[in-house]
Amino acid sequence: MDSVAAAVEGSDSELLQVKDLHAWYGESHVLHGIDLVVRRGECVTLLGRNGAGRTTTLRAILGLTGRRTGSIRLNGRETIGLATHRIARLGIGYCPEERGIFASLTTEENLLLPPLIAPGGLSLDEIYQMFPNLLERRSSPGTRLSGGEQQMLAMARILRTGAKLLLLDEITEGLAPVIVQTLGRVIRELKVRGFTIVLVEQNFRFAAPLADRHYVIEHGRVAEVVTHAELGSKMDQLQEILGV
Amino acid sequence: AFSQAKVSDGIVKIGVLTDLSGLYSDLAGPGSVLAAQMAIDDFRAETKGGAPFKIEIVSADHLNKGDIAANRAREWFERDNVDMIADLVTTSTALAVMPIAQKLGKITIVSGAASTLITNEQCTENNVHWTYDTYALANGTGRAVVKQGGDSWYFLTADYAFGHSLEKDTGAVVQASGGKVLGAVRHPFPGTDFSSFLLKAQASGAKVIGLANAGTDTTNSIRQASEFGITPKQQLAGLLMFVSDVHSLGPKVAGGMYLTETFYWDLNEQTRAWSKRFFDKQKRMPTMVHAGVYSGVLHYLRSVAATGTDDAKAVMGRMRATPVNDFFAPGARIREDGRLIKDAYLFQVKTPAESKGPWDLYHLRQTIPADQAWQPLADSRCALVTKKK
Amino acid sequence: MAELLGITPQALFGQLLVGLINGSFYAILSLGLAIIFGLLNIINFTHGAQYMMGAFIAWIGFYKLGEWVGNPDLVVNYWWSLLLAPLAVGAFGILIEKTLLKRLYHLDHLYGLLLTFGIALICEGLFRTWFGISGLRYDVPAQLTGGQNLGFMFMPNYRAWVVVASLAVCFVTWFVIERTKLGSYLRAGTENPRLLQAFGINVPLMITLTYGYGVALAAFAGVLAAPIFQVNPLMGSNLIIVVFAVVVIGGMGSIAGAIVTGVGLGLIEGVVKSGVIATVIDKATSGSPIVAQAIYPVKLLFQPEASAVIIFVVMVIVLLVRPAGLFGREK
Amino acid sequence: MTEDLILETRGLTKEFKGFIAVNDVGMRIRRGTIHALIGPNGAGKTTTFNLLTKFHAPTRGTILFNGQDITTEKPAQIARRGIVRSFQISAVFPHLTVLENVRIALQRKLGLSFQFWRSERVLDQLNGRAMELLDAVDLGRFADLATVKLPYGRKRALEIATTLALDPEMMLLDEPMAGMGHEDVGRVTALIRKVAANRTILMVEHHLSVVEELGDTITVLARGAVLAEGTYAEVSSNPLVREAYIGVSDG
Amino acid sequence: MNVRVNGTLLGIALLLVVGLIAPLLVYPTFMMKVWCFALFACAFNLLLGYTGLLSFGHAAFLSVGGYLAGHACKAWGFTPELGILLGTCAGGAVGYVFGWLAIRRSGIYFAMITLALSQMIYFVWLQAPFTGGEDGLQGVPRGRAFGLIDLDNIYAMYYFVFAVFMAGFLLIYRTIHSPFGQVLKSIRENEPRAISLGYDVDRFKVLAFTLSAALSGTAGATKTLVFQLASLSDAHWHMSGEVVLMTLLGGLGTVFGPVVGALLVITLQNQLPQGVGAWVPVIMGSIFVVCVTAFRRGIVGELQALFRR
Ligand SMILES: Nc1ncnc2c1ncn2[C@@H]1O[C@H](COP(=O)(O)OP(=O)(O)OP(=O)(O)O)[C@@H](O)[C@H]1O
Ligand SMILES: Nc1ncnc2c1ncn2[C@@H]1O[C@H](COP(=O)(O)OP(=O)(O)OP(=O)(O)O)[C@@H](O)[C@H]1O
Ligand SMILES: [Mg+2]
Ligand SMILES: [Mg+2]
Repeated sequence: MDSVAAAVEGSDSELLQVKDLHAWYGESHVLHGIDLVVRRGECVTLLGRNGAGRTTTLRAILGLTGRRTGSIRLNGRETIGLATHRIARLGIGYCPEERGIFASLTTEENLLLPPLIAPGGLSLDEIYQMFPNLLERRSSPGTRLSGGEQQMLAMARILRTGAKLLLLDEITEGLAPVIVQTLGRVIRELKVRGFTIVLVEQNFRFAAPLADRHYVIEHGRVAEVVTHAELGSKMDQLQEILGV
Repeated sequence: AFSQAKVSDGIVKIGVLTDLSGLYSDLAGPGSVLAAQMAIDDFRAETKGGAPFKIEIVSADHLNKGDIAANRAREWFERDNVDMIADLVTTSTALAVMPIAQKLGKITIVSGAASTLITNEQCTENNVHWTYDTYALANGTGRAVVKQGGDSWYFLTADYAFGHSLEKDTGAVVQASGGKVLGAVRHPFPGTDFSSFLLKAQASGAKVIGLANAGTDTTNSIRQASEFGITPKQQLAGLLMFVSDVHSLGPKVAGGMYLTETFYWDLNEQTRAWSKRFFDKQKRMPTMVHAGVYSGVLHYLRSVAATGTDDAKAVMGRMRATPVNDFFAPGARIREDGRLIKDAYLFQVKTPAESKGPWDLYHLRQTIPADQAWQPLADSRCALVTKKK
Repeated sequence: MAELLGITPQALFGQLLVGLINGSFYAILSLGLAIIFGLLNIINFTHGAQYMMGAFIAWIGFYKLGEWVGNPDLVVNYWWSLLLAPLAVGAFGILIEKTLLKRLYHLDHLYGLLLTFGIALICEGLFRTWFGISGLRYDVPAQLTGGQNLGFMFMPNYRAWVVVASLAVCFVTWFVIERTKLGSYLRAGTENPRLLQAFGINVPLMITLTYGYGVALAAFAGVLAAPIFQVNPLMGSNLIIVVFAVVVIGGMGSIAGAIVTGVGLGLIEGVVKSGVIATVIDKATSGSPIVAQAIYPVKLLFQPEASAVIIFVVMVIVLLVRPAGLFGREK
Repeated sequence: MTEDLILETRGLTKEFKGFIAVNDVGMRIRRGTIHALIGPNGAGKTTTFNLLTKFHAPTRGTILFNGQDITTEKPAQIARRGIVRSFQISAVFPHLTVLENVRIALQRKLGLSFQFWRSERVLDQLNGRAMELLDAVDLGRFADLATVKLPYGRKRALEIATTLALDPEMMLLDEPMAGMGHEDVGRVTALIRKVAANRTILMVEHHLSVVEELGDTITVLARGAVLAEGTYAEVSSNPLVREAYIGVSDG
Repeated sequence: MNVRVNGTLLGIALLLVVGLIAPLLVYPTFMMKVWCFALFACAFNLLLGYTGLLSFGHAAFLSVGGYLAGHACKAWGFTPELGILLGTCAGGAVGYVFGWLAIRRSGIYFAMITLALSQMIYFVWLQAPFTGGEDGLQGVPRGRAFGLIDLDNIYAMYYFVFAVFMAGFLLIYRTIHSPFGQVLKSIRENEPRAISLGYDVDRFKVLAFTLSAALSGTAGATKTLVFQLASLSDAHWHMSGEVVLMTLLGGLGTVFGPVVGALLVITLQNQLPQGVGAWVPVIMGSIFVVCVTAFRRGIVGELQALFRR
């Protein structure tokens, strides 16, 4: 039912629309005019070399960088002037590159931490089913988990909140291949459930089959947009830019 | 006989070095500066047509710290040609400034500081200890309290030189008058909570708890003693209390206590007249320190005028040779060790029923004559005295 | 038994009770510091000044406010002060946070220490110029005058109230932080405020209110202290360094730790002040002068006069044995 | 028993409050090889590293380095013995220049680091060697740049150069490729191969292609214990390993 | 690089000229005080500016140097240079112990621990038999430097103090630019990495702390000779705050900043107390607030930034 609703809405509206986004860290100008569009229920990836500005794009959407200019519309609403927590409340779940697990909270407290911002999130049981490791270590302090376990936790906790737009940064980093496969399945399932996903990935082989569209970022600009269908024909070009 | 040329640069410059902002600013501080100014005014009036030399006054805050006092004194003497420094509220500042003055040929008139060190081990030729000292306090209050039946003592002592010396002096007096000293507890300085020390004093069972401390330490101890129900079962003796402390405690808390001072505004016609002038400007009654500063400065100026020079040796000689003549210390003399010898007074604080106004605080219980009030010269440890012997 | 130790039980228990009272001040102040440190990562050097301001506001409300506003009948009594002074000082704290501290979050935390040190100097200096330094009297509220004869000592009612009130406030604070959702936000915000905000929580507001609350705790302690100690511009700066040592001993790891350490150290001070330990050492070594000689420096530390340093000594020992503090988390 | 072992662990165990993270691990690392440590998340790889470099104390077991028991030594001692680790998060001195970063590492051997009365010019003698190392990782032209300004992959390269400056007998690399772009992965792999000549490397890595290419011996950990050991081919065909780690349909 | 070195040389030359002619223009005792505090601030800067350790208890070392040198000169008849040497060593020794204890924690904790330890020293001075407690150690003789130069002559004393300052200053300058200084910088930047390179970081920190404390002891000893007394205010935590202020105001981590800062703060203190009394802490506090919020590079730091542009 969810997916039907998503499909209906998705047909007419763009969930996220970024125009001419510039962002700075202190003095250094990192994003030089990013443009991208994500429709409801889509999965898009941001590809690029290290330091190209993909993480910064996600952070800028949430207002976590220093100064930023341009336009970021969520559901048609301009958010560039809003404080971070207000933007998040509009329905964004963010899984940061550095994971950001809280040491003073247990695994379960970490899971329960992000407030529910909309109905329709996964239940705790569903989450534990998805990531059995977490169930086993549920009462252990968050940062005592292994690197990979922390990665799962970071991903899992935003699924509960009901946020429909997920910004996922390098979620496969440091994960065992088995888990990476699991994550692939999770993302497919999320898409089916109507989540919209922006994925920053190094692991092109992971991202390629999942995404509807790929944005290639270079020096803080969108250098190329490749749709799923064009993937075959543009492979060479991608290879050159990304060194895949 | 006066020749202007003998006064260095034609100006007699008086520095009032005092506590302008701290713990003792009420009992000395701005009031001391005012008192010095009043002395200058009165001296000018005396010499009619204005003084035969220019008089200037400077003042500074020594923040009760020896180093700051020494620093400032050195600067005043070396750079600004100050001739005499008055007040010096804490023992530490007095002891820091005295040797500098001695070395540079200048004069100090200590009013605020209490320790008998000033006229004993650390005495100097160019210094007068004007107003009071721990010996006189101990002698007055200690003896009186023993006489009233308070013959077993326990001390609550501020843990530094001044407190130690007050404790020692009082203990000696108590024993000499037939009392017993059961012990002492020393509290950190400045103290905040005295309850635990008071409890020890209470446990000692002594009839009298002697407060060998000063300022807020004393007032705090007194209030907490009443809070813990120690008074009135046991009696407190404030060994160094100024009228300003009693004023802030109020007769309700302090009523009935004995204390020794060398001055009280309501002693006689002259003291009342002078104090009223002081009160009009300062909105508080003068303490003995204020009166002492006035008296010292006036005596100094008269001696300068009489000798026609501001040379320390000459002026000091003159100061020692002539008796003081004012409301504070009529007829008093300066002893070899630098001690001003005058009467002291034993007071008892009025109870709320007896007190008729915010500053009506003391009954005069006894005048301690000058020859009994101070440490006998025979006991002196001052080199100026012992050398002669 | 205490009699055997050469000291009456009265004296010992009396000192312990006094220690408990001091301990509750340590607890409530170190708790405030710990909360602020937790979320803002700043050691609030102004804490002592804010404690002092709490006391002063109570004093002003009682003795001066009426005069100032030209209505001598207006008196803010103790109980209202207990509520209003924390609010006022808390508001002042919020102002500081909003205007000054806020600018420092992206910098090394040491700047926060320096800034609050500067503010402490200013506050103290201002109150010194306005009110002098000789200390002002604040009377115990009528409802709490007098005391109970506990047999071994006379316990002033007011002091008993101080212990009860401060421990109650500490407990409530502990409960909120350790046992509620709000508390888990606080703990998370302590570690990574930006991320917490990215989850949709209004972290800047949380930080502001936390600082306000921590400061209000200090002011609350100040009002409690006013009738015990004189109201004095320097009352806080003398206390705050001891509280810093308490914080180092407890470690900032846990709220409960701050409370327990505070109370515990107050009691230790009490024991030292009673002289019990020094007496015990005397007794134990009375047989052999050589041992007595050898142990003399140790004994010095337990002389009643040494109560001012005993907390620092404990701090050194704790640092040697458990650098992270008794309740601190190892990093 | 004729193998030339540089590092050996016997019964190495680490418990965290009742949770056994590393369980009775015996590893034998031969001199001059690249030894890879792989395993599922939470298997205890990082913990093993921490035990070897003394960032944690083992609960039980011994660690032998060149036949000597080093179980109770301190981190800095371990480093001076010639075991140097890299961090999972990049570790450079951001406000020193690239050259100075390397020189700090070279400087220790000179033995004058406590000499606060000498001019820093005595350090210029190290510049040549430092440049050599930088050139080896292709950073020569950045020598005078402040290190903050380097992109991520180059920082990793710098870190390796710094580590090499210590001329360690043994290098421990924890996920050297984590977060690295593909072009960097290739370069760093080549770099590791290059520096592996005449030293021993122990690495944790999740990029199987890298493990395949570099690893002479591979130890697979699972749930704190050794699951399998052998060459890549042996290990990757082990069904237990496939199930626990690699997954069914990789590639 | 070259420009910077020349700038430093120029600065040192300027310092020398100012130092040599100052007593002709300004009251010499005032300048002696400035040099003592400048040395103190430079020593402090070695620790905070170049090692990244904020000690909030540096007053302890100033007072250790001051009291011991004072006592030695007064009671044991030490010559001034021996007194200063003793003060230096004593400051260093106490600094070693403090450092050894305090490095167990870092950051803010470090600051709080040093503060608490220095408060302990304060109580020691309060109680110790030879310090005169609240009264201070009074009447320290200036004596004859090297048995020859009579320091009761104000100019002789001045140049003696200036020489001590310059020696300390140059030593600090050298330390910053030594192999040791390089390691300190790397520790400040990334401590775990420095450990993993095999540096026993704690020993470096302790040595830096000891050096800084020893030079603070030098400053304290010299100050005692200048004023002929040592007092508790040297050990009070306000003094520790003051040295932070001097360093911050002048420019943290700059060679000349602490000197400029000391000059300003001392001038301010000397000008203000006449009449304004309790406003001194208010003004000092305000400077702190301004420095921290708006002016973090300090005067020298801002000037450098200006020139580099
Ligand atoms: N906090 C920061 N301060 C200053 N510069 C930063 C900061 N974070 C990132 N940068 C710089 O911004 C640029 C873009 O960084 P970003 O993290 O967005 O890259 P990325 O594409 O996500 O690469 P990566 O694969 O390293 O995550 C880089 O050059 C980086 O050095
Ligand atoms: N300090 C600690 N306290 C408690 N448990 C810990 C601690 N450190 C690690 N663990 C637990 O030990 C297990 C092994 O952790 P370790 O970090 O060694 O895994 P790993 O093999 O490196 O995994 P990954 O590949 O995900 O980084 C994990 O389950 C983790 O939760
Ligand atoms: Mg990134
Ligand atoms: Mg790991």
